[in-house]
Order: sequence, then C-alpha cells, then structure tokens
Amino acid sequence: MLLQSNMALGLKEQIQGISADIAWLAPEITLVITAVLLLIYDLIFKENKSVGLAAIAFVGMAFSLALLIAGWGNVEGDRMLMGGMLRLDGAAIYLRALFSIGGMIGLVMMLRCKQKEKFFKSSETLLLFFGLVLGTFLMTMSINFLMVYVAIELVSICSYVLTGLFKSKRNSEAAMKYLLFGAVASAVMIYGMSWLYGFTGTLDFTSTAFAEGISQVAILPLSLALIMTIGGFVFKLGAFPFHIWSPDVYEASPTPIVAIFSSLPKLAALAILFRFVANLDITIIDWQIWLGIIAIASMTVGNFSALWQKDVKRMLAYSSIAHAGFLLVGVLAFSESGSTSALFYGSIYLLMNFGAFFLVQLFENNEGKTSFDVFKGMGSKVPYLGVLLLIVMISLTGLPPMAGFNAKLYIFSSLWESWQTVDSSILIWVLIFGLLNTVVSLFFYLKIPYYMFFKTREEVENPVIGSLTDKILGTILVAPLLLLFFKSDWLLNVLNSINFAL
Amino acid sequence: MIEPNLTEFGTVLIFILGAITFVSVGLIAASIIRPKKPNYEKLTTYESGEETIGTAWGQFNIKFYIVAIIFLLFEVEIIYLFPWAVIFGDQELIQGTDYTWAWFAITEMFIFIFILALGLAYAWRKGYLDWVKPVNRVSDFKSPIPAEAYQKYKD
Amino acid sequence: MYAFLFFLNFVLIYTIFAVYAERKISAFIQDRYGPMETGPYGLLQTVADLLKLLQKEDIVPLAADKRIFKVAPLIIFTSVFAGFAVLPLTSDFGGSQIETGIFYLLAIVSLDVIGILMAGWGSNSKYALLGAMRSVAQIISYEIPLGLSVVCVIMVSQSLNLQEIVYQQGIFINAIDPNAQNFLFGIKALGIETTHIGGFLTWNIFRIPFFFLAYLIFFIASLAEANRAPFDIPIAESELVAGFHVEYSGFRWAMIMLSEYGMMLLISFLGAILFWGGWNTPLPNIGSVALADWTSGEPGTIAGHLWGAFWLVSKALLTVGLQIWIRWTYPRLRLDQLMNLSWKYLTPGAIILVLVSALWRLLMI
Amino acid sequence: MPLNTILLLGAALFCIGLAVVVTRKNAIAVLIGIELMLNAANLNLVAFSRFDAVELQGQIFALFVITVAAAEAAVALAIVIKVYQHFQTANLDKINELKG
Amino acid sequence: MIENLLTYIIFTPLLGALVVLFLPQSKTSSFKWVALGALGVTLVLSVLAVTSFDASVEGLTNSEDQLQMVDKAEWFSVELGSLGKFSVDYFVGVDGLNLSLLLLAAIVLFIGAISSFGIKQKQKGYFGLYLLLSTSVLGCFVALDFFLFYLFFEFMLLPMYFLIGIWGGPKREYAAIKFFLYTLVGSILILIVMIGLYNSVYDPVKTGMEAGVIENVLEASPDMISSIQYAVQAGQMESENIVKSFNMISMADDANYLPDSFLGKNSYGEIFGQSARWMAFLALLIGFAIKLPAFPFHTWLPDAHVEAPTAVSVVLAGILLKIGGYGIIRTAFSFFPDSAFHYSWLIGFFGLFSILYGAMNALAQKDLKRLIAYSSVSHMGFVLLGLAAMTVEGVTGAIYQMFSHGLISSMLFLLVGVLYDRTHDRGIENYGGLASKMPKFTILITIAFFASLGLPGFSGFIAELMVFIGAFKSSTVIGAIPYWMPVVATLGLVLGAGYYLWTLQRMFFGKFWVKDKAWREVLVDLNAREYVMLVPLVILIIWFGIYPATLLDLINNSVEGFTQLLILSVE
Repeated sequence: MLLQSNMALGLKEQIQGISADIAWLAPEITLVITAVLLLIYDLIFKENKSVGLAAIAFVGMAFSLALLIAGWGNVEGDRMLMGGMLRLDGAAIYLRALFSIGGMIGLVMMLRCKQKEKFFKSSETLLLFFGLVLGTFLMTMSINFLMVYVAIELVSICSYVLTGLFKSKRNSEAAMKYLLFGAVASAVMIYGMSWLYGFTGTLDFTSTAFAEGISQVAILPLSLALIMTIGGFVFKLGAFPFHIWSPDVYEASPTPIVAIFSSLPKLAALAILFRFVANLDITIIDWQIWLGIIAIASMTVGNFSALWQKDVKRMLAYSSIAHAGFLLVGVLAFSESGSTSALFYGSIYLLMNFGAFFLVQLFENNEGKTSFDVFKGMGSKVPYLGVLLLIVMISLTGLPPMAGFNAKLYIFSSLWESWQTVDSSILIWVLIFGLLNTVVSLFFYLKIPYYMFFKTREEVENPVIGSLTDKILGTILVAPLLLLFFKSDWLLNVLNSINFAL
Repeated sequence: MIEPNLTEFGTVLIFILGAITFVSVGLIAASIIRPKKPNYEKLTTYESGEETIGTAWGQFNIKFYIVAIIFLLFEVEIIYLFPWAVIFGDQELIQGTDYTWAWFAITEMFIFIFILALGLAYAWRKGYLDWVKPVNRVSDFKSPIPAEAYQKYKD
Repeated sequence: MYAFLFFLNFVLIYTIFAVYAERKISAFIQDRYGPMETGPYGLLQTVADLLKLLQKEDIVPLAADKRIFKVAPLIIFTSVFAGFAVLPLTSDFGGSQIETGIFYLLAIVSLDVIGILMAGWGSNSKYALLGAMRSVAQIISYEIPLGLSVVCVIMVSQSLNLQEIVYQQGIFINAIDPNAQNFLFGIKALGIETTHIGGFLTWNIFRIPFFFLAYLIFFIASLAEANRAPFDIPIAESELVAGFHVEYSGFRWAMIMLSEYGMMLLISFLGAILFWGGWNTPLPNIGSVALADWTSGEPGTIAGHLWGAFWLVSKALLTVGLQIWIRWTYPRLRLDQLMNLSWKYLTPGAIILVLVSALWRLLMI
Repeated sequence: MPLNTILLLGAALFCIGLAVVVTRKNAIAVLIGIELMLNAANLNLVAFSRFDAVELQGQIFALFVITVAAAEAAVALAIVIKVYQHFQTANLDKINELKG
Repeated sequence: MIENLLTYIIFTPLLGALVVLFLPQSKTSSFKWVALGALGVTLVLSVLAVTSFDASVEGLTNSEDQLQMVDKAEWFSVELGSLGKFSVDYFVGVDGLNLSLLLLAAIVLFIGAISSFGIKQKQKGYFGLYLLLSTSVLGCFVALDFFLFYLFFEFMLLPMYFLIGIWGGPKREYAAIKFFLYTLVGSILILIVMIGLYNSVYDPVKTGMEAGVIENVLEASPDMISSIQYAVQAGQMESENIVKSFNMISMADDANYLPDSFLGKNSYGEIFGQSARWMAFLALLIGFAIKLPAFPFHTWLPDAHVEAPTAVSVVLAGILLKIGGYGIIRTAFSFFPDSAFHYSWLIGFFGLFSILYGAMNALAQKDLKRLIAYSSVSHMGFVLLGLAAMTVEGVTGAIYQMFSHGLISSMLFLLVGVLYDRTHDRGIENYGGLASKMPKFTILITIAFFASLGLPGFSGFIAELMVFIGAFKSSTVIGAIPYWMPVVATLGLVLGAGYYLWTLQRMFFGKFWVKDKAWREVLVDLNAREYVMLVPLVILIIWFGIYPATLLDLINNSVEGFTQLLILSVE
C-alpha cells in the first residue's frame, strides 16, 4: 500500500509523457494498424481479396514512410520514448525510413513475383511481413534488453513462420533449421543478458549505471556474458558462428521474402550492436579482437563457401554472410566515421541486395528455378537486364564505378583510421583479409555475367523475361548504385547529420 | 495464523508433501494386504476382449495439436491479465492521478484484448475451431420413431 | 498443518458420502433404489467398496510404460489436493494465505492434465489414450473461460488472495481495509451503502449483477475441468469404457476416483468463495434486525469458525449436489459440440465480461 | 535461499539444456533443451531482480521471456508437425534435403 | 579549348561508345566507323596536345606548376565523421612523364580500331566495349587524382574481361578470369596504399580555404601555400579545417603529409615491424608490377595475349603494360623515393630477372604469339631496370622503352594477327619459307623483329641504350643498383637476338612448306587495310629510331625534375 501510494506521485506525469511519446511512434502504430486492417479485411471477405490486401499493404507502408520523412526534420537530438525503453535519434529515423523503403520494394517484388497469389491470396504472409518490419523498426530504437529481446523475437518468429508458411518439403525443413538455430541463439542471448542484468542491476544498456556496473566485474564472467549476449545479435546479423541457417532458408523461401531477410534484420541487428558496444569501454575487454575475428571469419567463410554454389539464391546467401562481416568492420572501428561508413555501407548493401534479388526473380519467374543455368546465354537474349545484373554484381564485388566501391572505401578508411589511433594488429589483418576477400568474391559474383555473356544455349529462342515495368523498376533500383558512386557525398551528408549513439 | 513457525509457502509445501505421503502410505498399506498373482491373461491390454493389435502410441488427429497451440497462446495472454487486473483498479492510484491511470490502463488492456480476440476470430473464421463432425449413417433398422425426430439432437 | 489434516480427512469423508450420494441420487432420478444391502439404506456401501479396493490386486499391463503408469495417479491426486492449500475455510482458519492464492490454485490444478496424459499414455491402451487425449483437449479448452471468469472477479476485488476476496464480500470488510465501503450493485453513484448491511447483498454475485453470467461460465467450465457429465466424453463408459483409467485397478484406481471427486469439491469451494461470498452469511442486517451479525461470529472466535465453516461447506456441498444432479439429467456432449461451446461461446463471452467488469470496477470507486 | 544456490541451479539448468540441444537428435528433445536454457535465464532474472525491488525489471523480463518462449514453442510445434508430415520423422539427421 | 583538351581526349571515345549503344542493332556496319571516327578525333586531339606542349617548363614533378593543360574541378568532398574532410577532384594534366604515353595510347588505340575491322560477330558489343576501354586507358594516363586514377585503372578490367572472354580464342574464359584476378589483386594492394595515403595527405589550398586564410584557388600563391603547410606541420591548424586529398601531385611532396600521419616521411609508422613507407612502396610496386608484368607476376600475360583477339592484344601489349610502368613512376617512386632507393636493388633484380626469364621463355615457345608475349615480359624488364637505376638516363630510357615497345609490340601482334587471320594457326613449326609466298609480309615482320631486338636505327635501340647507360652510371652517381646488373642484362639482348633470328629463320626462310595443304591458297600477301595499320607504325618506329630528340625534348625536363626528386630524398 505504501509502495503504491508513493508510486502514485509521479505516475500521472509519467503516463502523460508516455501518451505524448505515442505521437513519435506513429510509424510503428501505422504498421500495426495496417496489419490489423489486413487481418480484418481478410476475415470479412471470402473470395478474391488480392487487390484489397495489396492496396492496404502498400498504403500502410507508404504512409509510415511518409511519416518518417516528415519526422526527419523535427527530431532534436536524442529522445527517450516509453520511459527509457526506446531511443529515438537520427540513426533510428534514417534506418526506419530505409527499412520502409525496403518494405516497399519487398511488396513490389511480391507483386512482380510469378506466383503472387502465394502472397496476396490471404493475409497471413503480409501480416507476418508487417510484423517483421515492425520488429526491425523497434530493433533500431531499443536501448533496453527487454525491448531488444522482444523486438528480436518478433522479427525471428515472423521469419520462422514466413519460411515455413509455404507448402513444400524444403520450406518446412528450412523453417525448422532456422527455428532451432534461432531459438538456441536467443536462449544464449537471454542468459547472457540475465547475467549482465545481475552485474549492473539495470536493463538499460546505454545508462551510466550499466557502464559503471560492468566496469566492476571480473573479466572472465563479464566477457562470457557479453559474448553470449552479442551472440544473439550476431545471429540476427547472420555473421560467422550463427550463419549456418541462412543458406538453407534463402534457398527454400520465395525470393521477395529472402530479399527482406537478407537486408532488414541484418541492418537492424547492426544498429543494436552499435548501441550496445557504444557504451562499453574498450579498455575492459578488447572488443576489437572478438569482433575482428568474427568479421574475418564471416568474410572468409561466406566468400569461400559461396564459391561452389550451384544455386544463385544460395550464393547470395553466402555473400550476405560475407557482407555481414564487412558491416562488422564498421562496428569494430569504434569511431564516428566507423558508424557513418557502416550506415553508408548498409544503405548501399540494402539497395544492391534488393536489386540483385529483384533481377534474379525476373529470371526465376521465367524458369521457376534459380540455378546458374537459368542465366546461360541470357546476355544476348535480354541484354538490358543482363547489364543491370552485371552492374549489381560489380557493385556487390565492390569495384568502381559502382557505389559498392565507395562503401568499401569508406568502411576500410575508417578501419585504417582507428588502426592508426589504436594500433592493434587485428585491425590491419581485418583490412587485409577484407580486401583480399574482394578478390575471392569476384569469382562467384562474376559467375552470373559469365553465364549470361560467355555461355550460349539454343533451346530458349526468345524467353519472356521482364516486362517493360520490370525493366523500369530494375533501372530505378540500379541507378542509385551508379549515382552514389559519382556523388556519394549526397548520401554521406545526410548520414553526417545523424548522430549515432557514440 | 495458526502455525506461526511456517511461512505461507511452507503450508503449501505441507499440502503437496502430505498428499504425496498419503498416497504412498496408502499404496504401501495396500501392497501389504493385496494379493499378487499376475498371469498373461490378466496383464493383457483391455480392449473389450479383442486381441490388441499393435501399440496405441501413434499419431493423433491433428486437431488435438491445433487446440493445444491455441490454448497455449491464450493461456499465455492470461498471464498478463492477472498482474494487470490487480493493479489497474487500485483506489490510491486512480484517485492519485484522478482517473488518468485507470483510463490509461484500461485502454491499453482493451487494445491487448482486442488483438487477442482478433486472433480468436482468425482461428474461428479459418475453421481451425470446428472439429471434424462424425458422418451419420442412416441404419436400415426400421424404428417406430420417425428419423426426423433425431434431427434436433444431431449437430 | 491443521488445515492440511482437516482438508485431507474432509476430502476422504466427503468422497465416501459423495459416491454414496451420487448413486442414491442417480437411482432416485432413474427411479431405482440404489445400494440397499450394506448397512441401513446401504450407507456403508462405499466404505465396503473402499475396503475392497484396498485389497484388490494392482494390475500393471505388460504393454504399459511401467514407470509412467505407476506415477500418474500420484500426480493427479497431488495436483488436485494441493489446490486446497489456499482455501480459506473460515474467517480465520484455512490453508496458506499467499498473496497469489487464486493464481497458484489455477496453476497447480492444471497440472493434473499432465497426470491424466501420463495415465493414458502410460497404460498404452487405445481406449485409455483416446480418453486421455480427449480429456486433455477438453480441460485445456475450458481452462480459458475459467481463467477469464476468475479474472473478472479479481478485477473487481483487486486481490489474488482468496481470504481477502472473501472478506470483501461481507460485513467484516473493514477488518482488512478500514476505509473500504460496499455499495448496492457496487455502484457508488447510487449512494446506497451496504457495508454494514452485508449478507447476500455484498456477495460478488450480487455486488456485480452480471456476475451471474460469469458464474455460469465458471460453473460450466468447472464441470468440464472435473470431467463431469455432460462433459464426460473422456471417461465415456459407453464408448471408452472408462477412458484414461481403464487399465487401473485397486488403490491406484481409487486414487483417481478420489481426485475426481476432490476436484468437484475444490471447484465448488472456489465457486462459493469467488462468487457466493465464501464463509459469509447470506442473511443481511435489516435495520435493527442484525441477522448478519447473529449468523456470523467475530473473526477468530469459536462462533466465527463454526458459522464460517457451516456457511462455506453448505454452499460447496449444494454445488456438488447440483453437479450430481446435472450429471444424471443431461446427455453427453459430442466432442465437436464440446469444442464449439468452449471456443465459440464461452471464451468470447468471458472476454466481453472481462471488458465489462473493467468498466464496472470504475463505477465502484 | 542464498543467491548463489539459485545462480548455480540456473547455470546447471543452462548447461543441461545446452547439452541436450547439442547431443539429442530429435527435434522435440532439442526444443525441450531450449526451454531449459530459457528457464535458466528466467531463474537468473528473477533472482537478480531481488536487488531492484522498485522496478522489478527482472521479473517482468522473465514474464516476457515465458510468453515469447510459449509463442516460439507454438510455432515450433506447428513446424515440427509440418516436417513430420513431409519426412515421417523428427530426427534432425534424417532431415537434410537442402545441401550445398 | 586547350585547357579542356585532355578532357575532350578522354571523353570522346565515351561519346562514341554512347553513340554505338544507341545506334540500332541493324546498322551493324556503322559501328566500326563510329569507333574509328571517335578514336581518330582522339588521335588528332592528342597530337594537338603534344604540339601545344611547352617542353621548356621545368620543375620538380611534385609541384603542380610544371603541369600543363591542367583541368581541375572539385568532384565531391565529404566529411566522414572523425576521419575529417577529404575531397576528390577531377584533376587531369600532363607533364613529360605521361605525355608520351598519352600519344602512344592514342596511336595504338587508333590502329587497334582499324585492325578490329576483322571482327564479324556481336560488333555492337565489341566496339562499345573497345571505346569504353579506350576511355579508361586514356584517362588512366592523364588522371592526377588518385581516386580518378583508380577509377580508370579498375574500370579498364571490365571491358578487357569481356573483350577477351567473348571474342577471344578457345581458352578465352580461363584467360579472361585469370587476367581479371591478377590485376584485381594488384589493384587491391594499390587500394590499401591509397587509403593510407589519403589519410595522411592534405590539400594545402583547400585547407587554406577551409580555414579562411584564402578565399579561392587563385589566391593560393606558392608562399601562401608554404605558409599554410608550415602552419599544418607546426600543428597550428585546427584539425577540422584540414582537408585530406587524393591529389597525386601533392602526395609526392613531403610537406603535404600531416605531421602525425602514418605514411609521412618523418613519422615512423610500422606495419609488421617494417617501416610503413617501405611496405606501402612494396605494395604499390607489386600492384603495378603485376600489370607491367614483372617476373613473378607475369603468368597471366601469355594466356591473355594468346587468347585475346588481335586488336585487344595489341592494346594489351601496346598500352596496358605501360600503365604498370607509368604507375610505378607516378606513384611508387614519386611518393616514396626514399623507399624506392632502399629497394632499388630489388627492383633492379626483378627487372633483370624479367629480362632473362622472359627471353629464355621466348626461346622455348612454339606459338608465335606466345613468343612475342614473353618478349614483352623481357622488354618490360628493361623498364624496371631503368627505373631502378634512378638516373636521368635510366628513367628516360625506361619511358622511351615503354613508348617504343608500345609501337613495336603492337606491330608484332598485328603481324601475327595477319597470319592468324589467314590460317587460324600460330605454330612456329607449322610454317616454313613463308618469304617466298608472302614477301611483303616477311619484310615487315623482319623490320619489326629487328626493331624489337634493338638493332640500331630503330626506336628500341635508343631505349635500351639509354637504359644501359643509366644503369651503368647508377652505381657511381647515386648507387642505386650494383654494376653487375646491367652487365648481366646485356645477356637479354643476346637472347633476344637469338629467338628472333631463329624464328625468322625457321618460319620465313628456306623452302616453302606449311603443315596443312589448304593453307597454300589462303596464304596471300598483305591487303590494303593491313598496310594502313602497319606502315604508319614502321614509319614511327624508324623515325623515333633515328631522331629520338622528338620525344626526348618533350620529356627531358620532367625527367630531370623527377630524378631530382629521387636524389633529394636520398640525401
């Protein structure tokens, strides 16, 4: 009773504050409402709901995007939401905007997919899709272990179901593998979090109490707990020790879903990782060793296993593992430039990835499979799409004149910088390995152009690949890659106006 | 309380242990006085006199699993209802914040329950709730009661 | 400790008479005599049965999974009996006073699902397994409306402690919270204070009139929880012989029966406590005619104990009688009807009740 | 009950769960192992939340963990059933169509 | 006109490429003419550039004053968090070091375009890519901003990859990917150094503008710049005002290195216990040596040459190899002269080994094109040797060697192409006494062979002669490479004479014999188109053989400045 009565004191203000915060969460709320509307629409109508569902989905996503762009201007500095559960800053808004753009592209891909009724016949897929996007939104903002956990699990569970939703043997297998790995990872993460909570007495890992708390703990238990916790993030990032699920999942799931999987959760996890390590003193534990090892391992493992893949989606899966490694490089630079360049890399990566999957899907639509043979001799049949795909692949490799090169340049520049300041030899190894991996990656990225332009095949006279709409969409996706090479400062200036939690 | 030397949970423990001891004591007592003359016939599985074929451990109607899953979700939601239920109407809090608290809490929970109900509606609409109905075969037996008399008891 | 001893003996004696009563009532309903041989009016019939059960051979089928098969009855009985641990028998006597009483009760009682499943699975018989599965499906389906209807009460009484809930429903409300008041139908606006009138007016079911519906849901659900007819397909004699305990015999079987009747009693107690005012007297104070004061002693006094126990037990036994009556009156529900009832009628209804009682609570302060 | 015992219990649970996950081949068994690990975490959280009596973050966290675990279990059950329909087994070694 | 000349030179082919891209597929015959026209314009423009080049300008090659036809504009400048600001310019210009190579490139590309007329299939793609390649090659020679340079350097690979991979010989795919990977490894090393460099180098002018010391570029007088440099060196400049730069010219000036920078001359950054500057130098050296190609990294060259279509291998041998040499001069030596001196023996050794190894391999070849490819390896060795000497003559010789070898090797490959077009066979054993069947062809190839083995009167002679002089003087003047190196290198000349004369004797003299009867008909003498491409080359080779001053006057001052730079760094 006593407890409650003095709880009542600040309560009213607290409540009013929270109610005020809701305005800032308008995009998330939009997503939720959209999902609910989708479900209700699905429940009300019996037959041919595709059009309505698609319309609702697009409008909702577009609206949240609009809200974010509107909110871009009027966010002053940081802002704690929901009683310190969420932290709204420029990075969060930027990433969420990026994600909703990604969501839009994902929806477009679903529309352009051959068996689109798979997505729009009934509301489940879209519902889960929105849940996933919502989860990534929350991930970008959460600074509280509880929130992080809930957000990550929201994303994960939606992903599991999305993987297993479609009626095929491979789907179910992939879903199960995904789920088991994911569940183990999150269990490990939770256990680590519980220890950190014990050490510090707070769940808010950006608070000073947290930083002080862990500075008093013995090195061994602390590093154990931290590694466990970070393991969970790394799983969502799809980096080395927890990457095993991704190839199977990518191969089995429909392409639009894969495109989402491979970009949004990764970047969201990156954001969490940034916010998490930002508050940790490097002097306590040498982060750069651990993260560096993870980064090197992801890049190397990803690239080398990508070499002998026969399926394009599988290959892209491994490449995404490698890219996770590159993103980690930005983290272990532990500098403002590191975070900026990582954001830059992430944005470019998102574009490249969606471009790649979109174009691959066009070919998949034609033949129903994604093995490399699909591309045989297509260079002469559909030269335009061929060139687009070539651009994307070069950009993924990270060669000029594509934005992928700038991304690599900046991220490794920041690494170099922090190496100059910190001078721990792991960094230079990361630098060397990372750049040499570019050479390795050339092998499999060039495989597609190789099959398209060098190989020839007779049986297909004039395949129906890519309507004019597809060509236009593809151009819209690919053009930024060229543009941002020549004027990368446009994006960078935007990113500079963001202050990350560093 | 009557037993000051026990915490409340101690009492609960006593009940549990007591129940266990009671059963085991009973079993022991019974095992002393009861006969034990097993033979094959006795130990066969009872199937109304039929010879049992195979084991009973097999797959079940999928509906059982679905019910289990739906139950799981609802039960878990109820976890949140209990803590909320004991605090949302607290006199001090409500008067301390002149009803802001009450309305806030109630709105939150209404949204929560609304989404929960939406889930139920989904399961309902998609037909996960209707159990497989037995097909009724019209027997050739001529009973004095007209067939339609049964009709209102079926389904 | 005393509470434990009391409840144990109480359950045992009650069971003996409940079985007898069941047979007599069924006989009466079916226009038969029922047990007449042993003792006057066959009063000792159940005692004889009990003695017989004690010396019956304990058969464990060869095909069965021995360990599971043997442990199952223990778990079933324990989980049911542990439920009694939090019941307040009188104003000052009862089991534990833990703050989360009702929550604990629901939790521990739902454990017997596991016991039933073990029994069915362990005995490796098609009847048993089918029965177990059905029973589990039924119990878990009805747990939702049960829980929700309980939540309604909790929202109004703002406490999980059963004793506290009971106190609120009578004239001794101020014993726990000096400045608490009761109003007619719980509506403060009416301004008719019933704090000192007490009696049935302050019982939850009268304080919040639509709790009649809540209690209806609660009662139906509780029947299903206890596998009582008309929800007794798990042990449907005519098709599954005896459902999940078909393979049991002797003392283990007795334990299962005991826990089944114990469940009935427990649920009835719970219903009485949550809705019917627990150990509070039904008679109100009307002006100078202080019926309530006369028929309920001060807490702690002998009179208090006696009156409280009397009222509560009689309420519970009435409910048990009602259950028996229903069993022999209504036909068994088919499985699909059962599920429909739970998911399509009771659960939505309970959800609506929760919302309504949330608003009602606001009227009360 | 001293803190250490609880923590030890939690650690033991976690290790057992991990061992189950690593060693068992049956999907259901693995899931059970995961549940053990989660509950180990819950134990820790509840034990530690003794130290911030005001906010009880730990207990709330545990509540959420339970919920999410349940949701996960539901999804897992559904998926395992699906897998069982396709493969007629829940043995993880037998379930390997996707390779490369 | 004159100040944007280089820009026009670079982008005319790109324009041509766009034209080709938008021409309808049906106008197949038009593509080659578009390409030829574009490259013709380029050639004219670059000749114009050469004529309007003022050879009298002097100065160290690390000052922008001695550059000519500079075209400089800010491309983009960004601020990358704690990394600070850095700016990338579009910055092109010529001095003696790259002027000759620009000219060479223009000539060879033009002739390559003529020789590409033989291409029959997928002409649109071919000429489009060829023009893209031309743009990147030309750009590579004149770009003076490292970012721009790297862009052109990397972008070269793609068209090359496809040109070899689609229009090449039987093993084209293997050759293409091999070429791509080798060069990519090289460019990765270069990239690492580039990152390091632009992190340590700042642009005084921009910094001054940032700090508000000066308003615009025009005010940046030399003493103003030096005062800014002093301020930065003394650490008086606020770090947020410092603008890092990719400018290759300022990179060559120690004054432009940030005081605490990693690769600065007097800062002792270390990588793996080695001096960072040394490692950076080695990285650059290897990166370009792969392109050159010098001894251990040359293995891609024979495959690429053999599989590539004639025109492409002409461009490859004539220009791409030179980019390697030019890169070493412009970056490795200019940026890290001290390290260059420190490793000169190594460079010399590589050069020497390339000379001998290439020559010996050439002796062993059965395939005429392979033979020429290995002879290129051998000749490029001279470039390294000349550079390692670090004397005026040596460097001049190196540049001259690149120029002349560009002409000669193009001619050789064209001639091989002529033969290949007729019989689709390049086996040396498969021919005999061709002289009787196709005398004019024989005359031309004889000239080419003699030019290549360095007979007096041909440009090759002058080049190798100067290299040797430089190398001999080196040990006394600056002491970069020991005396015995040039001595041993002369062996290369002997071997060269050996394999050329032997081939000549085997293939062309004696009684006419060919492996396949059918060839007797197809083996006809040169036609008009082939004359058009070959005769100009012959003239050029002889001209530069007997009157080297044409080129020497152009490059002399810059080479002086360059060697001056080296020597300064050594003291």
